Amino acid sequence: MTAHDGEALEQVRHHAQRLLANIPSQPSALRVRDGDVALDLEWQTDGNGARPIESPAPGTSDPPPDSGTTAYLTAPTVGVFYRAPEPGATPFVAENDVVSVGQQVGIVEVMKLMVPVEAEAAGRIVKVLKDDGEQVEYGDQLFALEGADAE
Amino acid sequence: MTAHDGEALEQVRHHAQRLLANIPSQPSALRVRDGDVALDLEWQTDGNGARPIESPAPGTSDPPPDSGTTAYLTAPTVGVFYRAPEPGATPFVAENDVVSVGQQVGIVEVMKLMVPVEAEAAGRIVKVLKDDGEQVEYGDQLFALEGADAE
Amino acid sequence: MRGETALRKVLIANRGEIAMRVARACRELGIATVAVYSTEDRDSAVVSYADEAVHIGPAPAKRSYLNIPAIAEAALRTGVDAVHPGYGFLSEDPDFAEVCRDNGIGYIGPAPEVIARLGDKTAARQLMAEVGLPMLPGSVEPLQSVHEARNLADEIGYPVIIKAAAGGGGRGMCIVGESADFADAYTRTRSQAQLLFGDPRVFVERYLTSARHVEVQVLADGMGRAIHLGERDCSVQRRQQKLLEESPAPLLPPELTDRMGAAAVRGAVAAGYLGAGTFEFLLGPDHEFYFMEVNCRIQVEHPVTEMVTSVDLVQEQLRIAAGQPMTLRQEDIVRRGAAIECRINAEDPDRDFAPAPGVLEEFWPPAGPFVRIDTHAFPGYRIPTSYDSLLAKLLVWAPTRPEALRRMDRALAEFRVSGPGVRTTIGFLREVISDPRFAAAEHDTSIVERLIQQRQVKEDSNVAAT
Amino acid sequence: MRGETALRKVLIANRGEIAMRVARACRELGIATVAVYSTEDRDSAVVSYADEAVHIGPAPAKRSYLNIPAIAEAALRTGVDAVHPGYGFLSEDPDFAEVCRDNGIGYIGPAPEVIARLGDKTAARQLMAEVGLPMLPGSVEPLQSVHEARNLADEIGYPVIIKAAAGGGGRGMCIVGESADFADAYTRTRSQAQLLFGDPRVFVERYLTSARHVEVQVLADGMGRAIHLGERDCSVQRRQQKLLEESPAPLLPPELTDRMGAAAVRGAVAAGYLGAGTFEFLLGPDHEFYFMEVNCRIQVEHPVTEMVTSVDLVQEQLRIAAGQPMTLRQEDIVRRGAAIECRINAEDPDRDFAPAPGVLEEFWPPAGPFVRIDTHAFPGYRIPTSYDSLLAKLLVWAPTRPEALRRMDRALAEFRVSGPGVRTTIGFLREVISDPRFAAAEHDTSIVERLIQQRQVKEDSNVAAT
Repeated sequence: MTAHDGEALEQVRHHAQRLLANIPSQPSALRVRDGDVALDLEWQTDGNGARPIESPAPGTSDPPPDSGTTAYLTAPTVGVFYRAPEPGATPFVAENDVVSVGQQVGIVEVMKLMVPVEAEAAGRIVKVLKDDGEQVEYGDQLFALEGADAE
Repeated sequence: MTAHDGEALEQVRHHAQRLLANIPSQPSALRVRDGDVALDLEWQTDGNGARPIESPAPGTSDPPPDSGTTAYLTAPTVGVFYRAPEPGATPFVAENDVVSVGQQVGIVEVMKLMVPVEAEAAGRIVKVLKDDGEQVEYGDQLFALEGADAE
Repeated sequence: MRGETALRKVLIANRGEIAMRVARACRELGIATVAVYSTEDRDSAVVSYADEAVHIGPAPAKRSYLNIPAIAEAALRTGVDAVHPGYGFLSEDPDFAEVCRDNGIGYIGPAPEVIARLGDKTAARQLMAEVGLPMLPGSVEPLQSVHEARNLADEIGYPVIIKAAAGGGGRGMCIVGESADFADAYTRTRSQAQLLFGDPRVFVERYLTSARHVEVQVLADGMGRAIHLGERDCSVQRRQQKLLEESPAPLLPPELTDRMGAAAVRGAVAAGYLGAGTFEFLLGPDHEFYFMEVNCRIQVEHPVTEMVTSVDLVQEQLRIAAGQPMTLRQEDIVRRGAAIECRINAEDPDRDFAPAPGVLEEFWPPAGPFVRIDTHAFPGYRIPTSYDSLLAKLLVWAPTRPEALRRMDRALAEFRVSGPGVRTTIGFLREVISDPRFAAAEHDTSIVERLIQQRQVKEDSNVAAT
Repeated sequence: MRGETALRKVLIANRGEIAMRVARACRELGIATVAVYSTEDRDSAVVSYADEAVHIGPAPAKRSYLNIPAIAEAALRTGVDAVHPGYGFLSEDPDFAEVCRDNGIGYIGPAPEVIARLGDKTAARQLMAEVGLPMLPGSVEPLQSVHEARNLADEIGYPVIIKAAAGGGGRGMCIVGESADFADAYTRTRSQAQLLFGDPRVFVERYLTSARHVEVQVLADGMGRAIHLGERDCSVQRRQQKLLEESPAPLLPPELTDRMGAAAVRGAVAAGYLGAGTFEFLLGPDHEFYFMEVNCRIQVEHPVTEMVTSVDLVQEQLRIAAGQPMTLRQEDIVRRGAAIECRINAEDPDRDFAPAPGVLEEFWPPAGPFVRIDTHAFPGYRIPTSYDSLLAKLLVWAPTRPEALRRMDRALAEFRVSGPGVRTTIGFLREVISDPRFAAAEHDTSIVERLIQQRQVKEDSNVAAT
């Protein structure tokens, strides 16, 4: 148990506090571990539950936005991307829709967990980049957004 | 006998011809070998014998000349540098002397072989850089020369 | 994973040098590989080395290398036969092993029940005590009250150590020097255990003041066959972090290490162990040894054993996981010479071993006879800040320990690592191996603290002198 | 060098990877080192690695690494106890060994008389025939006339080979297929021998059309003790240049290699050999072996033997040269598993293996389990044009030859070398080890020519297709 012990308990606590401060909805469970440093948070994933908002990853393997005003909504986990709450239903969003921060725009299913995709930025959807049912990896671009941040 | 055999006989011959073309005095012996590539030339080392003039080494560990007109006469071999033909005798050259190409300016003794140091360039000696009896390595600067090449 | 006769494709649920180690073993066995990586590791060596790579999450390990659903999803999507957990991260998490099993993904390691049982200090102690492994005097069952606990401690004699049943890696433990201090320490350790592990159970045992950390490598095929591959001495530690490991453990009579090996094999069979595992023992100055815990994974220091036994432990893991019966027998294990491993960490020994990462402008490991390097770093590599600071493992082999120490010193001296902000443990490790008490193998687990104090004394006197 | 019990300082009269190899062995034994270097090697690895360095001459080897007075002067000036000649250059020059002896400088190798005798093919053949080493049917004494020579050739049966007595390394030899061609070839080989070696003597022997090159490593302490360390198969050659070596020689019965080893030991004792040496044999398809020559030096491929025997041959050279009696006995030499060496040369296999030097922008050798690298190169190194093109030796070990081949393939695939104009043999070596006949060990010394022809055929058909 000695290989990955570099981070001390203080750090874990500190991270827990920071993480909690950034989470809009109250988790249903919080567990701090120290064996190889874990920090578990759980939510009721009833489809409406929030998921933790992470600050955008410092960089992904995808190309940077090609224009100053284009942003991307990305996959919050590896999994299968769904545009609608269930087969045959109306997609959460379509091209030209205007989305606001926190609005659900899709689902990524990972090991039967339905992880909602929520807009991390507001704007108008100019392109849907992944099809319904398509496999995605973490950070894959799902929607291209044009800035409506000022509204 | 396979490690260093890359150079073929033709190359050895070619080098021998080039070398001979650059040597002012006829050697007393020439031997071409091929086992690990050798090319022996011998001269009568009676103090007046010539030694092969090599084109200047492509670079040495010494700093480059600090002025455009300063050249250096360097040691033709590792050994002990002598400024005079024998102990107590007048040095071959002194500061402010003007030397011509091929003129003997010193001796380097290596394993009891007396290798004459001959000027590879003409000019006026502005500084003697090694003392009589000092140990030198190949390429060490012995004399600084200021250009009298035009004469 | 049982019943198969070969693995065709393996997912490596790890990063760093061990991910490269597993990928190399797979390639040598003709097994295709899938790397998983966090955003911070997207330019890592294993991502380009593996046949496929899946981006499983952002830099924080919780959302990538500890993210069970993401890794399981990657494994199912890429159609691997099995997952190699490496060390650290999910390597001893029974939940992960169980998720793999439930989804028909092979797990390269023991069954989840075995991991769970051996991961519980109390359960492991009970099991090992039953098959006769020597225990430090103390409680086998968790203690029920402070009264019971202090009576036991008084009986054992001080110093004693109070340990969390769910603990590990040096956390959740407390050394008590005398009876008067016991009650406070007991209450404090229980609260800490509850906070750290969600489990307040503790037990008490004799504390050895001058002990060595000696562990035994085992391989078991889950069909009742288990062998040991000798011991490793890991006494050079700083705050439970190993810095240097070696095999054989110096100055131990073969009769003793044989007994330790036999004890480990007995324990492995009793636990129904499968794969590569390690039995950790504490060894007193009187050469009595005591069971500590079982590590249900390949360890950082496994190459030390590979160099003295010539057995490729990761290949053996893969063969066993493929359900192949183990062909190695105990009598095939011939141990020759001495091997030492130094962990080259990106840490600053002058600043309390604080991580000192950065971009490696220069990274040129040593080479030549009887030297081995395991690393994921390369010139231009940016050391990530989210994970541990292990940069490379440097190993040497020689016929004898003194020769191995000289070889290690020449190899450490060859190692060139530099970059803005980058500091390493290379210089400190050279101090360790040139320490007279270490060279004479008279050291114990206090060696690193002693050397750090010597450095500080030297520094202070240098400051005073100027 | 006899009578001393330890060396304090050694001059390394060589360059490249072997200079690094010797410097490492010295450092491990606590021996100070002196490097000598030509102008072209002034930024070489060994110059900064050694404790001292002497600039002995310009780039051409004749005036630097073959310059006996300059090297002797450097040795005397720096006060070394002995000189290590490495391989190539002055390593088998009896004059150099004699100059060392005359000046009280130890020479790490046999006495000059032994080097001279074994370097003369005729003298060596005579000596080895006397102690019962098997010879190819042919002349032991040099031939006196074309008449005598042709009679002998007719008697032996064609094809025969005419060899210069003073020759070596594939120069000064000629294969004759039938009697009618003999006289011309005889006259031509004599003239060539005179030109190349200053010695027109030639002899004639049977030419084996499908032979393997198998050599035996010996160590002798000059006090009558000699041992062998098994054989190496060096059949993968291109124009007498070895590209890949391995031990054991595949598919040979141990009884045969034992006999070859015993023959080499007998020869070493008869010659009064001292230090590390190699007996080269040709091995026919019928498993009959024939003495070829003795190499009076450490060889490029010595690490192959080090990996299967765990003996450090360069350290043994240094111990023997220090006059220490050899403690290794024949029964201590236990050979385990299989080792392979690949020579990574800066050559272009697509242009007839022409040297392809340049500056190494990228140079990242493989690592991990059971891999060894010996190299003088590093990122940013400028490959000199004056010397051979050996850039690195890559070795692997595994329990069996098929496993070693797979490991070598993964290691070759990891090796990253690039720079403007730089080409290497890495890709070609991967073709060699994946060749079905090589993998089945059914190859002989013609393997490289066959693979080159296959490449050309493939290229031609590619060109035709486009």
